Amino acid sequence: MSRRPQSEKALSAADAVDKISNGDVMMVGGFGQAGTPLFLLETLAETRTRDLTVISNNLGEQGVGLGRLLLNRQISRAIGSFFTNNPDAVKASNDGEISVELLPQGTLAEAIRAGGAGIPAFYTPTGADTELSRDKEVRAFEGRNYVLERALRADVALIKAGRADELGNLTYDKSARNFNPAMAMAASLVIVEVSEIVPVGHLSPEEIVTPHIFVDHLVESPNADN
Amino acid sequence: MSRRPQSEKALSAADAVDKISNGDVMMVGGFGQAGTPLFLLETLAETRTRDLTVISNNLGEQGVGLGRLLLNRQISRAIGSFFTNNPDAVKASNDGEISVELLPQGTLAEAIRAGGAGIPAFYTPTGADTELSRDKEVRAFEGRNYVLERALRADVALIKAGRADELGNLTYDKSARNFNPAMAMAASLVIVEVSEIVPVGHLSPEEIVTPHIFVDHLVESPNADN
Amino acid sequence: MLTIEESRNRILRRAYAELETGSVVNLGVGLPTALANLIDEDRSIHIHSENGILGVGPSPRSAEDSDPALINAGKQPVTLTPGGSFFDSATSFAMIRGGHIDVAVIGALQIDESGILANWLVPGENVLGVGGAMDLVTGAKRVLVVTTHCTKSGAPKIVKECTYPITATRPVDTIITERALFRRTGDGLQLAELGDGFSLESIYDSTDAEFEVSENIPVFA
Amino acid sequence: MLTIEESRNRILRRAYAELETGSVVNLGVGLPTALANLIDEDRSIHIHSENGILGVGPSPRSAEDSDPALINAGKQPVTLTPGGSFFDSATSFAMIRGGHIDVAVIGALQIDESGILANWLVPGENVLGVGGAMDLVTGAKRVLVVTTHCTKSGAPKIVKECTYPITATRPVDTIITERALFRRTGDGLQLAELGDGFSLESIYDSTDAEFEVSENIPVFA
Repeated sequence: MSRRPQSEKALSAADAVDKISNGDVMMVGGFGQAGTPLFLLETLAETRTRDLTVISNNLGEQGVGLGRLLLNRQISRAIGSFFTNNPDAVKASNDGEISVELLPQGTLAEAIRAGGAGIPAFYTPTGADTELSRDKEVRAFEGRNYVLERALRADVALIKAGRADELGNLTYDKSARNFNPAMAMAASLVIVEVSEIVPVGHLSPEEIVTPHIFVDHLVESPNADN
Repeated sequence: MSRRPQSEKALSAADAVDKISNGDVMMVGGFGQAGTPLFLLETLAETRTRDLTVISNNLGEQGVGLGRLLLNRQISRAIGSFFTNNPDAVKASNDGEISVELLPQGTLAEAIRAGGAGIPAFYTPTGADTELSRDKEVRAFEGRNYVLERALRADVALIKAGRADELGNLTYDKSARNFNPAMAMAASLVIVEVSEIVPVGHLSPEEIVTPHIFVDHLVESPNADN
Repeated sequence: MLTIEESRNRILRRAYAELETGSVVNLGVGLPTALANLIDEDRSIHIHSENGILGVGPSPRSAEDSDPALINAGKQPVTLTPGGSFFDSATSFAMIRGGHIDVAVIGALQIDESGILANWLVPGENVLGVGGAMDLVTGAKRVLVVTTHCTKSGAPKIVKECTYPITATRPVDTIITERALFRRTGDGLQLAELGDGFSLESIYDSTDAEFEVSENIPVFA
Repeated sequence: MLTIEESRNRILRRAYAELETGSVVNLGVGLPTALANLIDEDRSIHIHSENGILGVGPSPRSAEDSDPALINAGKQPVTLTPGGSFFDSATSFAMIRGGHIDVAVIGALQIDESGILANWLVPGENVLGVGGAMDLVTGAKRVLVVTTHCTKSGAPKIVKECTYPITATRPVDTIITERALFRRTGDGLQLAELGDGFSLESIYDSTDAEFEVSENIPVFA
């Protein structure tokens, strides 16, 4: 007889997003819709939570995911790498409704990793002597210029994993991994949308990508294959 | 019928260590003996290769692994975190036969990762305002002091993995993973001692820890369970 | 005149021939991603996608075969080749920035005569993103630009000096258009091949940059 | 007088009682690693080992059960608890430095009266290593020192000022010896508990550091 897995970290989506406060800095995992916690974002869009600073590679698509929060005017600031694919984001930026900070995608990923790894700042060759980093400190090492980039951290991260065990250990599904593991380490509160919660021991110690110590809450997605 | 896996990267231990030159900077994976490429090191100890700068957490144990290279006087410089457990290393350092640079273990690991990740330097709180970093640059961010640490790279890395597929994708065995994945990314030439080479497709895309692009040569260990 | 489709196919075929067997290649969003469908398995070219895939295979045969968790950097469904693997974004860009990608194939808005690329922002247009372009041009061992020779309005893309914001201070190595192939030699560009049907004169007319011309000029079709 | 074994066991028992259920604990090399054998499964305390393990279990029952690929930071064979996992050294120290470890239990050579620890180098002795101590003391949310009250020659380890090189500028939070438990309060140390059989007077005699004394002083055995 198999029992239904029960996790102390399991929460309804509504209870989970209730932990997000006005003005929070919020990381959101995903690249396009792969690995994006759409169920959590749709639930957050039903709340009155506002003035969020979002750190995410994209700002969703029109009316979907972060795109819906944007239309709801729940977002006041966004840090990411590629928002062009959401015309609403471009318009909101042009109209001054949101302030935007663009980072090269690799710098975004590394800054999030640094935030979780206790590294306050690092040097990267990417963007050196380009317009994108014109206000940033530049330093030469062995004759090559590098940009000083600061780590990113957040009050809360909404991420999407594949399977979780009851302790909160996570695996990911193919390219839906993307920004999720690094964000799980870089936020004070980590809420994870998962396809399935399995008993402890069902995930091999070698296949766990995000150990449970990074995970605060698990929310099962209603879409089995999402 | 199963065929015997054949990899274009497979090499004998002797041919593999023949690629190491006098004066090379050489990373060596492992923590204690777990994840240490002992077969490669024993083979290297049979050569006349000398004047090596070794980057490794430990300097082997007395007469074993790097400890044997040390007794052979093949090592002139060592960068690592904990050499105390090899009395020969302490003696060689006291006698001026090797020069030693000690780093906190986390700084060693992060510096190797940075070397592979194109990050020339990073700041860490570890060691700030202690004797170990007294000659290093210190900088305050938000009122806390951090040490500027430079990335580490090597001419060659000797690492130990669990299974490899024919392309050179690698998995690791339990805590034998340690420094090996980061070193695989931080050296110009990467030689891997493996327990077994399996056909392509036998490793799941999710369980591969080191993708094949980091691996130059595979050497099968004669000890099946080593 | 070539149709847009014919131009694209010619550029992709020529770019494909530039890739060495066994090499690790990142395909930029847009025209470059279509290269994945040309790869002959026997050549074992390994396609890297910056969202965390090594071993991108061709597009799935049908919509039912496509997996929303398996997309390329252009967010299109792809497949995985045998021996492929997945990793997170931080690791993926460690590969790129750390010099582990042999070739980045990437699009262009402008390339100047020293090989400097601008490909992320047209001032005044509604662009709010840079993506992975800066990391790729900075970090790949070799940068191969694939682009139409001129803009839609007929203006040269290969110019004396970029007027758009540059992507990196590191110059590109090879430029392939439907009309010509340029290689960077020293500080400048050298016209090395001509697209079938285009004269050297027509390249001078449609190119603002100064360039040298190699002694032999093969033609590609 | 307690034997060395009795002292060690007392220190470990008291340290174990300091750990909160559900917490993530790193055990330093030496005395602290023995704590792993005390953990009651029901308390679900998660032991982290900096060489890349979360979920370190007790020592294997026999030599045959031990796996050379499964060792702790002291290079002793260990087991893995259900739900445990493995990761590389860079990730392991990202956990430590990034503040994801609740408690570091660590040994000491000296602790000064502001809680600053020295535990890696005795000048003049043949020590050639620092290991993970600096990262742990710098990064863990709480640092708990376990140590005999005095050196083998009877000299106090809790001193006015460290004469050995310090491990970090971040002071420790709790010190447990066989004779006393100190907590850091503000800038100084407070004696909070006494080991059974030791008087307050005896602590003054064997401690060079100034310290406050709490109003109630429970005794631990």
